Amino acid sequence: MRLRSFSEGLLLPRSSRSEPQPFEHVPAPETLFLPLKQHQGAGCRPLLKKEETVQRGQALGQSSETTIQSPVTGQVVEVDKEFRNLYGTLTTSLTITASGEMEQTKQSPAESAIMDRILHCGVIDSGSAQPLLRKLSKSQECGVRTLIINGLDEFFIFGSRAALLVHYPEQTMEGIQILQHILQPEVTYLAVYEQSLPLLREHAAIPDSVSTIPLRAKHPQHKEPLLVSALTGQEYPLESSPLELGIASFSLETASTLARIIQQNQPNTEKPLTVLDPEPEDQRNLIVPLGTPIKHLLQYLGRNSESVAKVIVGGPLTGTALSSLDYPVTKEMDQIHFQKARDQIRFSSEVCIKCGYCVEVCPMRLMPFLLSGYSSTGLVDMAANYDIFTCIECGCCAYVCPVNIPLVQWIQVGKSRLSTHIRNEAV
Amino acid sequence: MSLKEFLRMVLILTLVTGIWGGLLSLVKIATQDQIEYQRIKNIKAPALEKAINVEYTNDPVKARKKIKVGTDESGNPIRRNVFIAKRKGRVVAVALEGYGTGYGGRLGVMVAIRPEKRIVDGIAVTIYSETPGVGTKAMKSESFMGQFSGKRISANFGGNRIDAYSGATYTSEGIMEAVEKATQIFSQQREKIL
Amino acid sequence: MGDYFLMMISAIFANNILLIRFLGLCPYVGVSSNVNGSVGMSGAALFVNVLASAFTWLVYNYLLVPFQLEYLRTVAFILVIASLVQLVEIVLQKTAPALYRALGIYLPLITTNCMIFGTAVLNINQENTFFEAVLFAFATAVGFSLALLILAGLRERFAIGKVPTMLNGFPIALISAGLMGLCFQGFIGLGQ
Amino acid sequence: MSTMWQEFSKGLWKEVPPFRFVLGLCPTLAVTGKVSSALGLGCGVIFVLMVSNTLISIFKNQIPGKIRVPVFIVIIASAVTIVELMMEAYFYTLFEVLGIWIPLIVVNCLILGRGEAFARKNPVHLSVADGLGMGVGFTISLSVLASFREIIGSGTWFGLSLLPASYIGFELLQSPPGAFICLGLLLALINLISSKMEDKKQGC
Amino acid sequence: MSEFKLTVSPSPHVHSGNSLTRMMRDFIIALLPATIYGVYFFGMDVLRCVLIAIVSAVVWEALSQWLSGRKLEIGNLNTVFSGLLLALLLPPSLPWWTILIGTLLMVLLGKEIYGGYGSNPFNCVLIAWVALQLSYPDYMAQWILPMADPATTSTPMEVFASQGSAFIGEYFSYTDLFLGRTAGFTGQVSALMLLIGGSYLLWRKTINWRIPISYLAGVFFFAGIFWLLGTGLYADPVFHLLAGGTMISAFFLATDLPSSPTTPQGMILFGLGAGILTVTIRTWGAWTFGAFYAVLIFNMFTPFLDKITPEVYGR
Amino acid sequence: MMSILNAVLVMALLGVVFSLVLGLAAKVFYVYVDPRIESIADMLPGANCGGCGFASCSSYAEAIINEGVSPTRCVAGGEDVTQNVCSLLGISAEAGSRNVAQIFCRGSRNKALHLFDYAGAEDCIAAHVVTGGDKACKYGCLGLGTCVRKCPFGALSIGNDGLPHVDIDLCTGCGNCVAVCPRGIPRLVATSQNVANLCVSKDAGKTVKQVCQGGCIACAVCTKQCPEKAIRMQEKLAEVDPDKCTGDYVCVEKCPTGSMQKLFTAEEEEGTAVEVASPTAEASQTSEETEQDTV
Ligand SMILES: Cc1cc2nc3c(=O)[nH]c(=O)nc-3n(C[C@H](O)[C@H](O)[C@H](O)COP(=O)(O)O)c2cc1C
Ligand SMILES: Cc1cc2nc3c(=O)[nH]c(=O)nc-3n(C[C@H](O)[C@H](O)[C@H](O)COP(=O)(O)O)c2cc1C
Ligand SMILES: Cc1cc2nc3c(=O)[nH]c(=O)nc-3n(C[C@H](O)[C@H](O)[C@H](O)COP(=O)(O)O)c2cc1C
Ligand SMILES: Cc1cc2nc3c(=O)[nH]c(=O)nc-3n(C[C@H](O)[C@H](O)[C@H](O)CO)c2cc1C
Ligand code: SF4
Ligand code: SF4
Ligand code: SF4
Ligand code: SF4
Ligand code: FES
Repeated sequence: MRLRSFSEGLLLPRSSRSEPQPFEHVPAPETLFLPLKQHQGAGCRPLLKKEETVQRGQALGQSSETTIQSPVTGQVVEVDKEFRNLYGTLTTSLTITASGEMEQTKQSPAESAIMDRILHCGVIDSGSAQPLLRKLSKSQECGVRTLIINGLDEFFIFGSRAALLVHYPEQTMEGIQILQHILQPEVTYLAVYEQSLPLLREHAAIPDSVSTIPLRAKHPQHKEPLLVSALTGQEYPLESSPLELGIASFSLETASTLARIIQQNQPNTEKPLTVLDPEPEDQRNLIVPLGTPIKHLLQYLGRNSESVAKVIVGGPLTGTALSSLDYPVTKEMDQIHFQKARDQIRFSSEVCIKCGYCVEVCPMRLMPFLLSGYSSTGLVDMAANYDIFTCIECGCCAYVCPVNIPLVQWIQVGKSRLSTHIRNEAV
Repeated sequence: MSLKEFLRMVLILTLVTGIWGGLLSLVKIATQDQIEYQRIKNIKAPALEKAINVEYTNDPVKARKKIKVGTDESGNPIRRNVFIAKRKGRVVAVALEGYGTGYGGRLGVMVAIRPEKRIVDGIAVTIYSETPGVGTKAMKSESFMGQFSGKRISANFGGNRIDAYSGATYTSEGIMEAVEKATQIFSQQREKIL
Repeated sequence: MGDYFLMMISAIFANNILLIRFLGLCPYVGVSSNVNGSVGMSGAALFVNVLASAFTWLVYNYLLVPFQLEYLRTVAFILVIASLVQLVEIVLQKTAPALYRALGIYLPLITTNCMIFGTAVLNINQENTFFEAVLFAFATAVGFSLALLILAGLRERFAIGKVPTMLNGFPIALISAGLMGLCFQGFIGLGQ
Repeated sequence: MSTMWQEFSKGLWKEVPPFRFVLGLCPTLAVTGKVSSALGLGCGVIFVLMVSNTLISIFKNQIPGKIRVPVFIVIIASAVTIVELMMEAYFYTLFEVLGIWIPLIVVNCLILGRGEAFARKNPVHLSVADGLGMGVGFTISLSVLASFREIIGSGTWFGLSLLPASYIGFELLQSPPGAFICLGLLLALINLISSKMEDKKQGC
Repeated sequence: MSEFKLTVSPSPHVHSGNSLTRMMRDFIIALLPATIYGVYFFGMDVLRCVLIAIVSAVVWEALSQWLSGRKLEIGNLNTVFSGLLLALLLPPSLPWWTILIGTLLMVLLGKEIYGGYGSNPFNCVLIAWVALQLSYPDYMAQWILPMADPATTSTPMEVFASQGSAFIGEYFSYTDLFLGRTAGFTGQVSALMLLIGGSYLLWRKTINWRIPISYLAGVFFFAGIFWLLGTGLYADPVFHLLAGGTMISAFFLATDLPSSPTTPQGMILFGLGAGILTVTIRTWGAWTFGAFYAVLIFNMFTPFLDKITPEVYGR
Repeated sequence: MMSILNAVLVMALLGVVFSLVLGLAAKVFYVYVDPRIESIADMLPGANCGGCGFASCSSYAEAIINEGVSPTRCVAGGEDVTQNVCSLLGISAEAGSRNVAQIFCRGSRNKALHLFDYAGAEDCIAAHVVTGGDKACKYGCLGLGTCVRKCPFGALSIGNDGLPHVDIDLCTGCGNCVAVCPRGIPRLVATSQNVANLCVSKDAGKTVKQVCQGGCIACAVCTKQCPEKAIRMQEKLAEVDPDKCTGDYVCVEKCPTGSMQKLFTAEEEEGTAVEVASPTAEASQTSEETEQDTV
């Protein structure tokens, strides 16, 4: 069978292992920070005040679409209204000290409907960071003919999603079936890298209704537009959505979480993460309580915080660098990379040599060097002519650029200038 | 725009163009002769100098004559300049142009003739459109161009043995044709010219 | 037929009006800073060049030659061209405002464009027939447009480079035009 | 008098064509292969500029606006025709070398530009000074460019050999592309000089 | 405030490690077979040319960057490569001062006035080559052919242009052309050596296959059509591939990064167009080295070819 | 004689024909245009050189009237033309005092709190958009010198305090720096103004204190102490009314953080502009000075 994929992009580095690491459970720290916006859309309303006590699983904040639950039993010690999240948005954050004894988990009120359970456990679709409730109801409205379960990790062949498949196969398959039950698709694809397929066959009993599709291990195969085109051969303009083609894609982790909260009646307060430990370069799969500060994670790994120069949330090609080690683990995170000073990429202010390597790798078939060039010189209208908004910021272009131009940053600047009109009047 | 304004406009432009037309024609008349002399002098003089090998003391361009060599399709006469070189008042050479067809088109050749000996004194190409490096090589070649000097003018000038320049046969033939035509004119109108 | 083809090839490439014959350079460096402006200028130049060549050919051969007034060529031609451009401008402004907006702004620039006048004079010097004159004018303007568009394409790219300040603008445009001239030397021999 | 001098001298550096006004480029590039032809064309331009500026300035109030450009152009073209005829009669070699560029003086943007921009709005004496200044500036610019091209391009100046006989001319500068390149470099140089001069002024 | 701080930078956070220096090193390595063969075939004069060209190019670039107060960029080997490539496009006997002029033009007109390598719209090596060709045509056509009688010291393309295709075979065999036993520019004569270098570049993926392959295809098929139409009048396509700088154009000149298109379609059109124009100039134009002119001419169209982007995702 | 007559008649004929045609065409195809456009087009040199960025003088004239383009862009006409056009449009020529840029941030390297090391494009807009800037103060100058590169007159330079400095002799008040700065730090100020509060932070005083020692903490000492009552608090910032200010500098003396500053006095503040490092030193680091904007 010919492997499906797209023709540009980057081949992923070969994995030194032949199967994903098992998960390790990271114990909850004493102090946790819980921002009330860990998803796309409006942040949650805080439900607790300073000094109030809280039970594990109790809702800390709630909005019409999602909920944030407490991972520990303890006390709210601070309510910071000016917490700045990863994307620069201000939100409220609760600081909680754990009281040590892990009391009975607070049960969510109504277990009747699946949708209620999804709302009360605050499930968000990892990857797109959309509240699952919103995504599901939209999908139901449009009618889903093709359901895609995205089992691909960014950058790693055997990351946390592959680990979920191999180490929690029943739970994951149950989750997929719940999604099928809700959406009633005609076809369901489970997308995995070709290397995972034999492991999957070995560990999991794949239902007949799910076709497993091996894909070439390429970056950014895990991104929705490329997944859709690889599996279905269809493409859609980025300003619309695959739902218009009757296609919905959900992360495999979402399926697994669904199974956990519905089948096992657990609160949604933990996050499976792939962490890249810099020394020796080693990849670990962790399950971390939400709100755990990154500093604590480093301690768990046995690393001195001074030895780390950069912390990247998300994959190394698309992730965001954190400015502080106090930042907590949130539902938006899939991976955390710790980088040492010597491994850092050095961007330059050199001029583009028009080698076209960036054009060659761009999965969206754009002209990154022109987008970046016109954005950096303020000629954003030219950049718009070259479809700057189709860029998915996958980072392939800057990865290959031989003169280290921060292409993605300039493209982000161009998009921002075009949408906010901070224009730089061309002289 | 009123009618008066309109008329004024027309009048002014007409006046301006008319007056300038008149003025320019005056300048033209004043410079006419000088221009004709300059033209002939500058276009033909170098060729004349090359073609006439005997010594002379006058300005052959000033001492030029116009002769009729035929008529064109509409019956107007075609005239051609004949340049006359003199030493101590005596005609030593006359020069006139003949035309032939080379590789690239029309070829003009100034042919100097020593009337008393009835031989060709020398030749020089005046106009051509031959390939640079091919045809032009022939024109610059002393061994080819020199062959004409001393050839007798007779009714059968073409009978003279002239070796074509190798690699530029068409050019050679064009030059030969031109020389032949010039000598023919000279033979036919010898009296008028002298 | 073949001759006409060769003449056009020659006028467009080997004897390009801008790069080899040096005619029409002011708008060439003036308007070539972006592709859109160059397209407008090219259209206007094409239209006026053909029209002007036709009119001047008629004036020369049916007015000046019969009265032996060839020396008034300069005055007559420029009068024809200036009036023609102004006329086209006036008519377009009223009858086709959209076209006027697209082309009209380039029309005044064309009155003193050496290309138009130069083509008219070259037509006389080369003793072209009426048909040849029109064809030559057309090919010449195509050559103009080609060189203009190419330069505009290059200049749009300089915007994302780092041209030193002292060379920015006209100097770099001229030097690039020179290098384009070097390229056009490659066409020598074609069309002859 | 000082204003006349001002009008004259601005054409020599501050607004020197074609370097400051990028106008009249065609002849600037076409005739600067040899200094003699640059100077010859320059003289023609000076004459035409003087005539047109003078006449336009004298008759500025009589010419209706609608036909201003045609009238100016007729005046300029006539002056050009006079130059053409005179040159053919008395400087034939130059006439041959310049060829089509003599009638093309008529479309030299500089001349109509000065008529429109200056002579139309100023008294006669200033217009004369302006025309002379611009003309002289233009001629000097052309000669400078031509000197550069001729000396390096063929080792001669006004046709006289300046460099040793073994010198082989740098033919590129004599060719059309070289003309563009030289002018571009010269413009850059002038930019550099004037920005250095600005700096100095600020420094004092 | 020297407390510990994290670094924040935009994504991506990893890099391929590719660099301009590495690419230029590849190009230089790829030129070595042709260079070594040139020295072997034409003698030490070639070594002299190469050294003068490289050293002078580096000096000119250093000087111009120092004078204009820019960062020195000699270290990226780009100038070394350009100098070497120019040297390979010169006849072995070229006087030293001509080489100096050539490298000066290459560095100044070709690159520095545009702000350095990358912003130049034309292949700087070809700019210098054309300038020398126009300025010193006699020096640029001083062919030497060791181990042969002087009468045949014309390049194969010159033989074709002056005597027609029928005579080519009398002077050169295909083997001669392929191995490089003909007169010509130092590095251009041996198709084999250039193929070796070109294959190295393709294997290293330093150049995209589209330009060289479509260029060679353009030459081959266009020449082939005319060869089939008018046998005897036109040279055969294999001759066009092996002689007259086709190979060096395909792998080293047409693939010059800043001056060639970046989109797949653009590259193919660029290659085909330049290939067709190469044959056109050789057959009907004034130049035997039509290959170089054709590439230079197509440099002008690069911005337009780059507008032919591959279909953007979803459009 | 005949030839003179011929010349006069033929030329006159051409004159009549063309003036008639043009005149008639102008009548038949009459279109109304704003008379000011014609007057401006009249004033412009008519050289159609394209230097203003428009294809012809008349299209520039049209743009001045219809699109409000600045009347100062004609390069061929020089100052006279600009002056004439300005007076026609009723734009006053400035008198006495002129506007120059001033930098409204005093968060130098050792005064402002920096949260992280920034390593991306050396450009303020890029840093602002993508990382939000390395300063704890989200209003402060990022010091990456985008304004410096944008200034066409070389009037700005980044000092060793990490802030831009204006050379007021070189500044023409063109406003390019104002337009380009993502944080609105450079502002145009009349040279007649005595003092200004060089801070733009709208944060509460407590926050400002935490993040920057040079910022305005909205303590309102200046508003109370100013004898002329020329200072008001607006959005947690002290605003000076230059018309009321008499220049006795009480506010400057009383300001606890030094946010209120004397303007245009000879004495230079700490952290004057430094010379750009020598090229070799520059080669070792990525320096913003080597990056040039070529729009
Ligand atoms: C940078 C440079 C450029 C030179 N350019 C030329 C030139 O363009 N033409 C030339 O004839 N000599 C030029 N020379 C001078 C040569 O050194 C000298 O003239 C040449 O070797 C003549 O020697 P020959 O008479 O043996 O040919 C140049 C020298 C240098 C250093
Ligand atoms: C004959 C030869 C064959 C090579 N083949 C390969 C190859 O197939 N793939 C490869 O990645 N490197 C190959 N290399 C090594 C490359 O030259 C280079 O060292 C390698 O790509 C790693 O380069 P880097 O460390 O700079 O990334 C080969 C080298 C030689 C000399
Ligand atoms: C890469 C390459 C290297 C060559 N090296 C040699 C060599 O070292 N010695 C040699 O005699 N021929 C070598 N040749 C072949 C020569 O080009 C030529 O065929 C050979 O000198 C035969 O010449 P002959 O017929 O005069 O003997 C080489 C060819 C190539 C393509
Ligand atoms: C491009 C080209 C140009 C030529 N130019 C000339 C020429 O100027 N004069 C000429 O006699 N033959 C010319 N020939 C023809 C060719 O040299 C012919 O073989 C010889 O003329 C025969 O002696 C030319 C042929 C070609 C292909
Ligand atoms: S332009 Fe955008 S989509 Fe294309 S490679 Fe770069 S980041 Fe990815
Ligand atoms: S990879 Fe970098 S240098 Fe190459 S074209 Fe893209 S931006 Fe330019
Ligand atoms: S003033 Fe603005 S543009 Fe200038 S350095 Fe500061 S933040 Fe950057
Ligand atoms: S950009 Fe303009 S306003 Fe700002 S400092 Fe420079 S000259 Fe002054
Ligand atoms: S002089 Fe201006 S277009 Fe020729």
